[in-house]
Amino acid sequence: MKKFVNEVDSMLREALSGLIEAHPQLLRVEFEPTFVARREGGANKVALISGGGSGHEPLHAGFVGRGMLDAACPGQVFTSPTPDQMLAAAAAVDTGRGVLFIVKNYAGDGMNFQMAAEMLETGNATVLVNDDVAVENSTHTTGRRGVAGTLVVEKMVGALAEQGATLAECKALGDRVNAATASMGVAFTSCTVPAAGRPTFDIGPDEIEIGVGIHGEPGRRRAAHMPADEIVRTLLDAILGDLKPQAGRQLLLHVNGFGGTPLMELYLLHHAAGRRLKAEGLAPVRSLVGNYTTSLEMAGASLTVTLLDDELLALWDAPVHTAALRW
Amino acid sequence: MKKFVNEVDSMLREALSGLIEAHPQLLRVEFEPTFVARREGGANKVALISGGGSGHEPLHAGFVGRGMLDAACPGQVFTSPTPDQMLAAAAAVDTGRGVLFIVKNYAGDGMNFQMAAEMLETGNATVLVNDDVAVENSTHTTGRRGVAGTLVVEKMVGALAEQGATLAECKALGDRVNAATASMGVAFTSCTVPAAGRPTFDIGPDEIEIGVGIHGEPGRRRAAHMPADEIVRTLLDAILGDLKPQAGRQLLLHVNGFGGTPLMELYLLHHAAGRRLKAEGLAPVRSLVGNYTTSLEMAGASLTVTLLDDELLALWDAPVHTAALRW
Amino acid sequence: MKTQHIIEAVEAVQAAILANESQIESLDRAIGDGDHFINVRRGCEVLMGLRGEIAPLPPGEAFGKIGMKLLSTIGGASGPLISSFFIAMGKSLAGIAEPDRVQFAAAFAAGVEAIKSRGKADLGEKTMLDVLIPVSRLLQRLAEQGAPLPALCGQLAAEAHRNMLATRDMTATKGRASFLGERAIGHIDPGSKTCEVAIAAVCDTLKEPA
Amino acid sequence: MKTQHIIEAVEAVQAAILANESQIESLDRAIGDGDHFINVRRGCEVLMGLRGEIAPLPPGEAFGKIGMKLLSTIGGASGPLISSFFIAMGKSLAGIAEPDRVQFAAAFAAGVEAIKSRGKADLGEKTMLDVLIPVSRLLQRLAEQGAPLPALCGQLAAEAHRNMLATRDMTATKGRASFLGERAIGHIDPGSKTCEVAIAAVCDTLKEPA
Ligand SMILES: Nc1ncnc2c1ncn2[C@@H]1O[C@H](COP(=O)(O)OP(=O)(O)O)[C@@H](O)[C@H]1O
Ligand SMILES: Nc1ncnc2c1ncn2[C@@H]1O[C@H](COP(=O)(O)OP(=O)(O)O)[C@@H](O)[C@H]1O
Ligand SMILES: [Mg+2]
Ligand SMILES: [Mg+2]
Ligand SMILES: [Mg+2]
Ligand SMILES: [Mg+2]
Repeated sequence: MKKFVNEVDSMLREALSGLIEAHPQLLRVEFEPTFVARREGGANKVALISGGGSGHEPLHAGFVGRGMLDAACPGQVFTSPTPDQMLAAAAAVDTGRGVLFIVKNYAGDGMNFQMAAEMLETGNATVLVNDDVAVENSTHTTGRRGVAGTLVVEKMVGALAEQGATLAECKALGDRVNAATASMGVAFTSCTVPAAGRPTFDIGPDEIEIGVGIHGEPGRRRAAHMPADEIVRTLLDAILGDLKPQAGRQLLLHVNGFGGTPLMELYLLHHAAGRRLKAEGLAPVRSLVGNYTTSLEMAGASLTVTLLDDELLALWDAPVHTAALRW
Repeated sequence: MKKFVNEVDSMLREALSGLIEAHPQLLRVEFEPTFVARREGGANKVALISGGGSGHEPLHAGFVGRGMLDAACPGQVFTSPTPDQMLAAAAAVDTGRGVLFIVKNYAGDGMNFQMAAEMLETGNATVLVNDDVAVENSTHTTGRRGVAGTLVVEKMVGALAEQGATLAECKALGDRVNAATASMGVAFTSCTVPAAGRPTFDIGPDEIEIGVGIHGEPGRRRAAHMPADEIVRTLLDAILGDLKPQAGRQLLLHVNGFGGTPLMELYLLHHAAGRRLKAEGLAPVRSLVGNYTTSLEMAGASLTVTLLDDELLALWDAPVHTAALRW
Repeated sequence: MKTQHIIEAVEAVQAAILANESQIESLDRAIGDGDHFINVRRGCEVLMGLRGEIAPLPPGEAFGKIGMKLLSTIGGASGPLISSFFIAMGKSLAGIAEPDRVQFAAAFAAGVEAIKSRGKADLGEKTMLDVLIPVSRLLQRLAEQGAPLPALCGQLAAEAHRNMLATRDMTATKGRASFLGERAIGHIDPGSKTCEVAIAAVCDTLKEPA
Repeated sequence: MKTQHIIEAVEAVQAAILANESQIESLDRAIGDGDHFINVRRGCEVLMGLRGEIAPLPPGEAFGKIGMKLLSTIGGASGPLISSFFIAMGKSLAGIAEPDRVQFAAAFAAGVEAIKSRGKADLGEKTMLDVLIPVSRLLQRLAEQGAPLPALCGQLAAEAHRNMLATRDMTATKGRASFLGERAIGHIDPGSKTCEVAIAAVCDTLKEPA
């Protein structure tokens, strides 16, 4: 395993220290328990807290700042954070208007955040993000995963919270954005969890994993490598099949790299996806292309589509100032 | 070779189309010959044009916009663009105040830009960036390469040009920033040029290349993998040996990923480098961490240090609005 | 039982988990995300450090402390589940200075119930519950029957082993393996393996004549 | 010579370059950035498309057009160099309807001079000049001596071959291999290989009885 690392056990702490040192005006970090929060708090607003296993950077700590999150709780690599982290973060950023947890739908994240919510004495609510259409949804199972669409939820709810909305309004918007958002991804390589020291899965030089998540877990099926346009068709068929947008509908198109795919290819995917969406009579009016919800150094990418209306468009366009997203 | 690609020959065109479609308010692209320019030109300022082989995204097209470049000329992957591209770009963005070419020092880039400069009928000057201290400098050789420090030159000269400075002032500042900037990188893996279809070099599971460039070319020497702190020491020894900063000097520290290294590791490197710089009595007061000057999907990173003074600090802090850099 | 037994069990479990590293680790790489072994090891390590602190406590309080410590240590899916188990055991044994086997079995069952409600899962979903539920039932039955300790331990370990193996043929409906659909078939659930290793290790410490 | 010879030479060079793909490509991967073969192939392809356009032109103009077309096609280090070579040849042959061998040799030498000044390079720097300079000198000598065509062609090809091989032992001071220092030793310069392949291919078309 070749990584920039001193001791595997201190990796997360060193990386978070580096993040904070690179953004001293913007962010602060606490350890024991670990969370990252805005340097300047204080605004009288609903506090947005997210978190999850590390290894998805810049998600979530890179999205802490004005117009987005108030705090992020990073767990060990691919391991949900623990409830004491959420409680400490909440104590640090709650202004009395309540706390909204934005949680990717995994067994571990769900349970850890839920235990924190149960222990928390102030008003709180939780938005569960489950945008990954590679997984079938069902109330009898863990259900769909939260993947790159989480960024869209965090951005839009972040903008609403900044405007002074109530906890109930933020929670309702989060659920609404989540319902309007669908994602699916494909991987070319596995990633290597530092503590494990070897790739999570083996994959041949001409194989791809379709319907992967963001933890190096295998996808829904393995296929032979195919042209970009065909990959895009596979992903968008599933996404549009889920969202069923009406003709003419305005969309946000987010091309997310998993970490090991060059930006050039992500832009190529954006071109292919945009062409396909337009051919379906849809209007991709906003775009985000880059490595935002990563899976360590995994090569691959996901497409995310969010159905827009005037409110969501305005919330997307609202100013944001975080380490990884700024406009 | 697993990449998101339809036809290798159309890759660059599709990627540039995707870039422009993702940033329709910001950028426009022309093909035959190929260049990317600001959507809104018009300001009465010196025109900054850069360019080089593709495969380093977001460099340079991602740095076109207010406060930075006016146009970028992308060549084929790792292949310098041709003079007709620079001439077309110059015709599009020259406002009569002259054109400054910002060129990374490679035989190919130097010659192609120089031929363009010779053919160009309006006033122009060239800044050659050669920040890579892995290569010894000499007037008898091609000399040092231009690598991640190019971003720093483009940002600072971009800010100065935006303020209405003359061509001569922009050229002088570019040379000054270049002289104050030093970089060095290390790679864990090779990259695969799409048209070649296989890795440029082979490397063992416990080997690293020290002193690599950004084209998948081998570095100065191969070494056994080592802890992050030791890598940082190797790189900073060379960088500080070149820049010889006085104690207390303010610095910009840029940790640049080559494409295949997770952000988490880049922040870890930033922490390690910052600690070392402070231990030397230096003051890293500005930071930039991320994949900015990449080498396709190569795993690895470079460190860049720029010695700051009040003018350079202000130019770095000046507003910038491009696809990849914005504040 | 005495708190000293808990400490011995912690030591035995830690050793057994380390001895099974490669299998536990590769199971979670195959149908999970590869961190389960590390999560469990982190839990074991912190419990080893806790031994001095829990030694003077009655078993119920010791379990409660173990649960709270694990809750802020393990993370992932296994963290809240394993913690809930110990916290519930602690509650069940509150005020009992030296619980007997029937009380212990009832506490174990309460722990398993806590996992079920925390994880919203039950038998047959390819999770650790596929080992814990049958083991808990058997434990209660044998404890009530007053089975001799060596026989009880042997049977529990066998029951854990059998049910751990049975997760191999299941598809998962809970946890990370549920994302894989049919592809999870053919792989043992990592959490079940961990529970089996832990149960077998504890049984081993008890089987020996004390 | 006539422009028809240039067209035949273009076709021969294109075929020869393609036939040597793997060697040229691997040389630039070893001590360069892996694009040299693609750059040269792109140049050949565009020249193949240019055949109709240059056919009616006198050789000087044909070379000029080739040079300008390559200048906006190849890119990289080899692009401006190869283009400069043809542009200079074109200038040297301007107004000459059917250049003789001495005029051609002088034009070739002018082309090589153009490369030297564009690339600020000379003999012994591990570049294409290490093939072109000796070949140009030999060509001038043989042309002035009025050597018969087959002998001239054979000797030029041999000279190109020998000097191409000689780049193997050099360190580079110009071009991308200069970044490698001592590590470039043991590898033939890709640009030299390309020139050798091209020269040998052209010589082959000429050796055959026309
Ligand atoms: N809802 C659940 N109920 C019971 N056990 C579960 C549940 N979800 C997951 N598990 C158990 O947790 C194990 C995985 O733990 P671990 O790898 O530590 O966490 P994660 O899946 O979050 O990476 C699974 O093998 C399974 O036995
Ligand atoms: N300054 C120079 N003078 C002459 N030839 C050069 C010079 N620099 C490079 N070359 C030649 O160019 C070749 C490399 O061409 P190519 O791979 O197409 O461009 P790049 O090096 O820009 O990728 C080298 O093998 C060498 O022969
Ligand atoms: Mg996990
Ligand atoms: Mg090149
Ligand atoms: Mg796991
Ligand atoms: Mg090359």
